[in-house]
Amino acid sequence: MNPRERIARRVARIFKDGDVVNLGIGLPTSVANYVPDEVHIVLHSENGFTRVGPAPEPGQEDPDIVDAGGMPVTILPGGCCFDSATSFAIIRGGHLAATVLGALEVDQEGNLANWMIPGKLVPGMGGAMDLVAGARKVIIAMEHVTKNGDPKIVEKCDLPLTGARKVNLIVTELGFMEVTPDGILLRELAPGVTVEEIQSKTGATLILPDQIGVMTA
Amino acid sequence: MNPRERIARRVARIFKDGDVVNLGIGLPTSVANYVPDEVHIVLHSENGFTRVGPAPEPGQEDPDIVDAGGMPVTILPGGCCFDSATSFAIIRGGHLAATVLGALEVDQEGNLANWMIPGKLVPGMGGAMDLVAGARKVIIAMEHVTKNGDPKIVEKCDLPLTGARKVNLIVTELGFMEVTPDGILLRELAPGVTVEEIQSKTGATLILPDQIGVMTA
Amino acid sequence: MNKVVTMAEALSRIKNGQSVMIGGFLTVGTPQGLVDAIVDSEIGELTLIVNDTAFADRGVGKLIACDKVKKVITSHIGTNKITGKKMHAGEIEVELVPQGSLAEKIRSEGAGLGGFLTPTGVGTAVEENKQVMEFDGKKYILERPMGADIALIKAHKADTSGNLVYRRAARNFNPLMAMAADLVIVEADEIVEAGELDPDEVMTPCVFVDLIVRKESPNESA
Amino acid sequence: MNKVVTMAEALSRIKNGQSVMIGGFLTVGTPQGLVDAIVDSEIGELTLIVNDTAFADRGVGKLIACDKVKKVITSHIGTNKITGKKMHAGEIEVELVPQGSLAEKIRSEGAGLGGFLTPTGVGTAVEENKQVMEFDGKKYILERPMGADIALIKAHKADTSGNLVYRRAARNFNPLMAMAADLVIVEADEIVEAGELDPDEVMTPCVFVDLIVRKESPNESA
Repeated sequence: MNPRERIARRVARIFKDGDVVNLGIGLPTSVANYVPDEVHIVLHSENGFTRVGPAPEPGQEDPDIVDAGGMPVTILPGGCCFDSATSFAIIRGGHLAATVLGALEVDQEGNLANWMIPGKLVPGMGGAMDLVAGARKVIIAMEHVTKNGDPKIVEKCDLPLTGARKVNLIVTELGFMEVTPDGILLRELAPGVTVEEIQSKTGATLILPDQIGVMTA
Repeated sequence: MNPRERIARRVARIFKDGDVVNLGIGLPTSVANYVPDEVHIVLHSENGFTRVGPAPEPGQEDPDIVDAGGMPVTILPGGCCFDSATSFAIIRGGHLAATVLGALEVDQEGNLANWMIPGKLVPGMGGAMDLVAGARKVIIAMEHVTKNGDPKIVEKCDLPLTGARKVNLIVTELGFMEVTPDGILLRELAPGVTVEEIQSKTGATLILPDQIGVMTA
Repeated sequence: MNKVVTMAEALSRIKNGQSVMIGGFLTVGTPQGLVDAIVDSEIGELTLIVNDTAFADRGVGKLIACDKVKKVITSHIGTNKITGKKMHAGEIEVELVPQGSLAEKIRSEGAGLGGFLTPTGVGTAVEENKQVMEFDGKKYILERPMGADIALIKAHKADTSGNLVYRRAARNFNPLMAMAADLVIVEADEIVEAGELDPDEVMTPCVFVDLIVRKESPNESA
Repeated sequence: MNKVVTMAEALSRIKNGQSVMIGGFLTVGTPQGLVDAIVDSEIGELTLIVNDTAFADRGVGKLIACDKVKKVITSHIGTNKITGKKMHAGEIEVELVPQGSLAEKIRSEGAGLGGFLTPTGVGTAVEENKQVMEFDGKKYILERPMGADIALIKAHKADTSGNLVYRRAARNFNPLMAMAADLVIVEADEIVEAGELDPDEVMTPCVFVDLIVRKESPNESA
């Protein structure tokens, strides 16, 4: 299984039946493919509708129904549309059980940086700052290290923050971690990954519980 | 012509074609009956719709279509419905050309009192404070004196205010007045009314222009 | 997820002493079945958040007439003589809020805001004990958000997942209150299956709604 | 009052150097006919207020690519490489605002509020030079309202008096911007007579709308 699928599959098992969830662009979007059949979540798209469905059959695209990344999607039965103020009222008002986002950096205090690299890449925050501020649970889904092999989980973020002390869970291809008041707790390790390996690729000291679970896919 | 009809008829001639207008309960509501045929105004009802129409034929009442006083009305073609937040966004956001309200007291600074008499009558402000704060023009339509013959136009309001320095025009059965930075300017007198009479029934000194018009009905 | 329950189930979720927002303007858009069920219940000591207190024998006013309410936050009590009487007798606390500020305070809670600045009430008793801020020579009162334990909502149509449609002037405070309470209970004239409402027709998204009861027809309640 | 005008009439009301809000999310819900008319006009030096700068060759992004814009206030520029290039070259000023705060700032202007308190951006660069207030241990940024000289709106249906209906995700910022500009110009797929829309179907009340142009079909524009 490729790393990104492993991450998406683990995130997909976090949700409870009835949860309203917003998935960020990229890897987080793929989480929707792996939600267990018995768990019915309501996917919220910040550009203005609920119950995001799968991509339509080729030729069946509706130009007015795309996700926040501009990709053609569908609206499932029971979905509805709203303006951007209502969409962000849902986000900011605590009506989302969870949001899943990628990260450039996340640190042991739960700080998140994912919207700009000064002098290099400034795409803008889009809806990310609102999602981080408003969702009841902030889940980071990302590959554990950068393309250069540098840790993305650090003691203290260097990059400009998207939100301060808001991250709850971090899922990478190596493990499943929880941000606690004391630091980052390693709850599960992916099969074949050792504590030494994940720690060596992490910029913050991981807290090790008595029992570390297996991060099944 | 009775005094209230004279007042309503004069107020009705203030509006321009296309004006969006909110009329208060009571005498102000009757203004709608006298708007000239060539002037098309859009009546806003703060309980949530535009293009308030006349009362329906007996037996044709729709229980969901009443004005802000609870009286059965109709919605004219081109009308639409909205929630209370949008309704007051229209009011507060300067989207009303005018509001017409009654008064307990109005003073020469343009202060208005019309929502309570301490220890006696406390109906509440309803939407009046928002209307006074938000409408581009605040028009007071009322009988010139109280039932006891006391002036309602005064130097300084005694009663708790609905809005501070917001009144633009005052129309009574005796005359048509404008609140200016210098005080209340008498622009028109009703037929047969003298300056002496209106001044004697007014608690503030009226400013007299060179030419005082006739307040035709 | 089917959110439709019986009136008894819905009622069992409302507790003594809770704060309850109820939609409606006078009697239009009031979930009268839910109100009447509370009237007939043991529930009391409520803090009511309503646009107005309607009439002593109709609308939310019945709750005040039958002593279910210790405090009411509202914009207007003039149509219900019993509210004024009880207020003057010290039997009920009344907090008056301008209608637009009340609507916006409720929306503000639902939208996760910490409050808003409004010109409404500047220079009046409404600004007492509140922060006033000035920008570009214009003064604003800082109004804080207002939520509740329970919201009782009247919809024209609901689907089983909680999407709502209102009708004409019965919309009023309902969509706002549906955003601002911990538990949102809807009384609907008509309940349809999820998917039967067009996505553009829905006025309150299902994400705000917890429970739905069907309005009883006069026949059923007899 | 019939608000329908020609594209030329609408365009004549937009002046050099004005601030212009344009609805749309990427290209969905963008009034592309109005955007293209500005691209082909002498109008320039605009301050643009948009959710995102779309693409260099589609959506509002064309205005940036063809040098019509001196400043853009937006939440995201990542899809339009030219925006970033011009920003780094100092040819365009970019002000980034969180998407929810941008929506709420525009609504705030339209609703006559002086601003609002939001938790979004607390502890980030967004709070620089802004007032931060704390209530019950939670911090909020005071965001001020944002209006514009002109709003360009895309509707699915309009009636001749200016009531608007949007479709699916093409709603986005359109209803908010329609409240917040001195002059509101709508491009509609379809225009019907006043009275043909059901009062409950309307999403933007006519009171916000000044002018309506009909979207040209590919045939007509050829």
